[in-house]
Amino acid sequence: MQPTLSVQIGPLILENPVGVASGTFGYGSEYEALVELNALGAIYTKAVTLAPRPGNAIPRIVETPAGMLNSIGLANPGVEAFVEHKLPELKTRRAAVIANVAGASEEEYLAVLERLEEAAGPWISPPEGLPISACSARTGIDGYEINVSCPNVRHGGLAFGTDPIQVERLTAALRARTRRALIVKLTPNVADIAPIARAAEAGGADAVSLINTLVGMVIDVRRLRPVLAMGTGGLSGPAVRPVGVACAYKAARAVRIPVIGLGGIMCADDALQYLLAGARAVQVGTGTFVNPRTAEEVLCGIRAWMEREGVERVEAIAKMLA
Amino acid sequence: MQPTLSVQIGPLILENPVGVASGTFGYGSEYEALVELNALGAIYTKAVTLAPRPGNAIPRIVETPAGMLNSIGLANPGVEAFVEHKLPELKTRRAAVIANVAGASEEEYLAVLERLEEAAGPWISPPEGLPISACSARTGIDGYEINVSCPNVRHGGLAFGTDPIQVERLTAALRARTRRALIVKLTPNVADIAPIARAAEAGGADAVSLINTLVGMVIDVRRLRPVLAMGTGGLSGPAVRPVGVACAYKAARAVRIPVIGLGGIMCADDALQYLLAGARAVQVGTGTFVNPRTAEEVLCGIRAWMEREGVERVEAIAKMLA
Amino acid sequence: MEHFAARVLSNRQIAESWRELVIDWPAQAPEPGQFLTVRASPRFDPLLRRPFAFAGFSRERCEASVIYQVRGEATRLLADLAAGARLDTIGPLGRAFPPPGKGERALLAGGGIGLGPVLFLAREFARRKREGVATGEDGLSPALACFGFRTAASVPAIEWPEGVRIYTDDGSAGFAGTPSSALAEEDAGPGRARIYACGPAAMLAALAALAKSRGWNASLSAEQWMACGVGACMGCALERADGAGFLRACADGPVFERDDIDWAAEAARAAR
Amino acid sequence: MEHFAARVLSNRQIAESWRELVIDWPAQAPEPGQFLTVRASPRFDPLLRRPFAFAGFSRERCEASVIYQVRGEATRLLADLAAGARLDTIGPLGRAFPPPGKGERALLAGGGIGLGPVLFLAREFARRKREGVATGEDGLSPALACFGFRTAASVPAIEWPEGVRIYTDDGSAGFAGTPSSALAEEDAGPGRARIYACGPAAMLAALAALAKSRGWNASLSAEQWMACGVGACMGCALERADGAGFLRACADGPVFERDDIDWAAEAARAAR
Ligand SMILES: Cc1cc2nc3c(=O)[nH]c(=O)nc-3n(C[C@H](O)[C@H](O)[C@H](O)COP(=O)(O)OP(=O)(O)OC[C@H]3O[C@@H](n4cnc5c(N)ncnc54)[C@H](O)[C@@H]3O)c2cc1C
Ligand SMILES: Cc1cc2nc3c(=O)[nH]c(=O)nc-3n(C[C@H](O)[C@H](O)[C@H](O)COP(=O)(O)OP(=O)(O)OC[C@H]3O[C@@H](n4cnc5c(N)ncnc54)[C@H](O)[C@@H]3O)c2cc1C
Ligand SMILES: Cc1cc2nc3c(=O)[nH]c(=O)nc-3n(C[C@H](O)[C@H](O)[C@H](O)COP(=O)(O)O)c2cc1C
Ligand SMILES: Cc1cc2nc3c(=O)[nH]c(=O)nc-3n(C[C@H](O)[C@H](O)[C@H](O)COP(=O)(O)O)c2cc1C
Ligand code: FES
Ligand code: FES
Repeated sequence: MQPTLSVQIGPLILENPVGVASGTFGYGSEYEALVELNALGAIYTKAVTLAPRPGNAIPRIVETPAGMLNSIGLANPGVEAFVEHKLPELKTRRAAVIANVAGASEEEYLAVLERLEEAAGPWISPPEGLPISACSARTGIDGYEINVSCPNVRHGGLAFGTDPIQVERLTAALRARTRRALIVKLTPNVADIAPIARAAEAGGADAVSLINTLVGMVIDVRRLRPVLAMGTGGLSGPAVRPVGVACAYKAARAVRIPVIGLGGIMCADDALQYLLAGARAVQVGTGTFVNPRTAEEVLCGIRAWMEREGVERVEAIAKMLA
Repeated sequence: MQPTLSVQIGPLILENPVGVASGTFGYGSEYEALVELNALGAIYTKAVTLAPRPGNAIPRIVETPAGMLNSIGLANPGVEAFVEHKLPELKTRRAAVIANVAGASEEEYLAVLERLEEAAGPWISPPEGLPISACSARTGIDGYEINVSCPNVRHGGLAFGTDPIQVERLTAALRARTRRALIVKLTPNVADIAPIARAAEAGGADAVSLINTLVGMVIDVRRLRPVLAMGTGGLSGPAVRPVGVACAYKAARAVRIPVIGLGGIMCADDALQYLLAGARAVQVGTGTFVNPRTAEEVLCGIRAWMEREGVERVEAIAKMLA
Repeated sequence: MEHFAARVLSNRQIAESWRELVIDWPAQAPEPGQFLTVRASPRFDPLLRRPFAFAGFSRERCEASVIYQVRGEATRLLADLAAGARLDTIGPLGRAFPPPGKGERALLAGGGIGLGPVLFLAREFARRKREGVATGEDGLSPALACFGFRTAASVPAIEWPEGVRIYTDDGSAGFAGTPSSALAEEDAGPGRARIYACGPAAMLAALAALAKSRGWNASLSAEQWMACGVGACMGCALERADGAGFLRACADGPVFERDDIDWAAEAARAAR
Repeated sequence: MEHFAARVLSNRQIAESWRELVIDWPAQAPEPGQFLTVRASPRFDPLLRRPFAFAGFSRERCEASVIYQVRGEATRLLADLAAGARLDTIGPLGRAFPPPGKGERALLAGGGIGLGPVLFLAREFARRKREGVATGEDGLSPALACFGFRTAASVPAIEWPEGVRIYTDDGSAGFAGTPSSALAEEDAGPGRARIYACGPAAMLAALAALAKSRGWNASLSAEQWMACGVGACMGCALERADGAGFLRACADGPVFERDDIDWAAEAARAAR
């Protein structure tokens, strides 16, 4: 038996459930020498914002036990440069390309998405039931991941991501502007992720992805100041994996749309925890830094596990938890 | 110069800032053979509830990268057994004894506190300016830590801990019933800890302690079920330390009452991170499991750091961050 | 119980994925059934201390031994320790096997990871016999001491106490069969024998059932994940057979009596 | 750049808390200034890969070396590696030292943790001289190659390329003084020299200022914490001197030109 690995996210069928997380993989080419890009189910790009963002003051990263903090601050060249310099290359990818969109206001999110829609042109769906990789004409953008949850931007996304009303409104406004897959990326920095996931669903999202990073801080006790220039940063890596799995578990029971799980995935078993918790797909973030082949190894391991357990469709794993 | 290590928490002066966290140290005697109990600034007892609680179904613990999940479920013999079997021994301690109080409703919290007040008798304060350890007649309870944040009890404390209105009301009701130090223990499972800390302050708390555990989950991918019988558990240990420090930093800037910091403290530098973030005292939890001498070593290291940096009063560290 | 940096004296492989660790033991003498906990890494992954039963102790040389299986990261790190290395150790911990009552035959059964404590008990019987200290029915030795393994390759290359019987599932070494079946052939009357065992939950359940059906006592060593190892955290709980809550594997056990715990329920939980 | 399990060939102490690691290098040949990243632990604490500059490379034997200081946990784990062990390695990464321009004297200065890349450069000059490949002003060798250490005990016991000058702060070995002061005595005219340096931020700032005042070029290797090491995460940013945002130490550097970065500001940040 050859297990079926494809996963449907709204209009988009991913060839396999394993993607690489926004902000940890650049726009794909950075890891080209080390990673078989064609093996990836999806590439979630670094955040795209309306204006170019140089990013936060330095230092921006620090290691923590089994984790790291980052305060990159959505450093990116802005939507125009993205369209000009990154889009052409992204059209050549086999993996689904999901543009991660961020903004400081509803208008900004909308403007970025509109510009990307315009540049990528209309959504071309592959023949019914086939993964996007089977599509002969690729547009460079196969979906959007709306980052309403970045802890590293002042007056930024975080306010959105913790308020169900704002999440629903923003999602609905974006939904009205695209036929592409629309994924809302949620923050774990809330008392309960379920209402936020439901708000995204109500707004018309095709999926929710979670988790973004947890707010954290490291203080340099010799220099008497926070290590990161911005004070706090976002915690990622294996340390947060149990938090991510719990969030995926809750969200999967709160909504009918697919949940995409991430946070601390370092190996196939970690990814399987997310899938068993109810996620339909996963992303590898910090894991790529530690071992660039993590996503490939995760995919391999999921396939082997499915063969061993006699599971035919990867999407079925979401219902297997006792 | 001999640095001054004592710390004031409302009416209570702790001999030093290093305590052992609730649920990780039993009632003190369990670690007696391994830990110099007289070196501790405070012992926070295992939660005391109105009725005896056998605790949650098993398994109750599982290791995670640089952390652990627990779902002990506030296992404790109940307030009557506490009064009968634990209180006499607690009266003999040099360290401040802080009774950790939990309940499933406001009435339960109040009933536990009232029973403890009755059993311990009126608060006897030591001569002005002296730590509680200097008090000749000890009552066995020097303060209360109100656990409004345990993630492991269904219909339990978590609802309280995420709602400022309930936190203020509960705190005020408890405040009216005791002159002992009243500490409210907060959960990190919120979008913003500041309003909750302010609610505790408004209700009359003498301090807030934070963080309790983060909700997390580990799934056994061979047995297709969560490892913990209860599904989710509370994440503690070094993995959560950056989250705790960020919470302490925010809370210390939100309230004037002292903040007591905990979460992942494994060594003096970790504790100093909390103190620099604005905490006046710290607790060691999971660290004791890994190395029972952690609290002693933390105290030693804080003293050495103060001598090196020329800091006279440990309470002054809270203002030293650049 | 003491906490100290034990010196590793030897750490040799004794079967496939099984090793014997010998450390100096300048602390309180451990008894069979008791355990120690070690910190395998100075960092935090793996984080928690790991429990291991004592497999032997020499009073003359102040040396303790542990037999362990390399299973995951902590035991892999242990396997890397060379003689001379230091190991952060706490012990002795927990409840030991009680001595047999007057007129009770001691029936010992160890399997898999449960080898250590039962071996230690067999060694103690042997020592007492040598030294003429009365224990057991005849006051000197167990009636039976059986150790079960899958196959010849998994039988540890150690010095076995005299009289010990080795069983393998496939008969490739020692007797074919299991310690449980061997014990079932014992004919002691009610109250005339006590089973001492440690091993897979299914084996313990079988032995508890056997003991009950014959009216024997049984002192069985259970396993549970531990955080503190000293009775403070309630993490290592096991369900009481009488339904009145839980017992702590670390402080109330790891050795429990036949009726303390519902061994069949434990076995079902382990198999689930 | 490749990702592979390099074999450790040797890993010896060369000064107090300094070691030289030699690994097989079956991949693309590294150039001076480039670096590799290693994963020090198979577990997750420490988590991130660690960057180290190449200190040498033998094309004949396909061996690369790194000189490193034992500072924290990852380097402690590295220090434990014995010959024959495998080390998860990615490289070569980053921008190398550019060759000197026509008529430019090469002035090399290495200090502390910056020893490796400058040593590699000096070794390459020496090799080219041996092999008669033209580089540098005279086409064959640097005008100066200076390495600074605190004291004699911190001077690594390695084979130094011919002509290299050792400086110690206290004069206990080699010359008394610092590489910066040595370079300041050079009298090349504007555009007639290029400084190559790696070391403490203060030293780089001093050398950048020197180069500016003399009208020399300077190729300086900077340090910054790294997460990905390949240009994907924007974690290793350094401020551009022109205020137009940031440069990535891993992909735009680690070697930067004199005016790319405000070296004085970097030094101030490091000292803060
Ligand atoms: C009182 C007691 C005495 C023990 N004595 C011995 C002994 O003498 N020799 C020996 O080899 N082992 C013994 N063990 C088990 C030993 O503690 C574990 O094998 C060890 O902790 C595994 O650590 P690890 O990091 O290598 O593996 P992990 O990666 O932690 O675990 C590997 C596998 O073992 C399981 N496991 C780990 N710890 C436990 C546990 N406490 N209970 C049940 N399953 C567990 C895990 O679920 C996993 O499947 C004892 C355990 C207890 C509680
Ligand atoms: C491009 C590059 C090349 C390098 N080449 C070498 C080399 O050839 N030899 C060598 O010994 N070291 C080199 N380093 C530094 C080396 O990476 C660190 O010393 C190492 O990562 C420390 O890891 P650790 O876990 O032992 O210490 P940690 O516990 O991580 O750190 C110990 C101390 O070093 C500081 N530190 C750690 N990493 C960095 C960093 N990247 N930048 C600034 N400070 C840091 C920490 O703040 C801490 O004070 C290089 C760094 C970079 C970025
Ligand atoms: C360096 C870094 C940069 C990140 N940038 C972004 C970003 O631009 N947009 C976003 O939605 N998430 C961003 N994230 C969050 C990750 O996509 C991911 O949600 C998080 O790191 C948890 O997954 P992990 O533990 O696998 O890394 C970033 C994470 C890291 C570590
Ligand atoms: C096994 C265990 C039991 C706990 N029980 C309690 C409890 O009864 N009451 C409480 O307020 N916190 C309890 N906690 C939370 C700790 O007191 C502490 O807030 C948390 O573990 C974070 O600190 P740490 O990382 O130092 O362990 C418990 C934690 C653990 C690990
Ligand atoms: S392990 Fe903590 S009570 Fe047993
Ligand atoms: S370390 Fe990731 S961009 Fe340089």
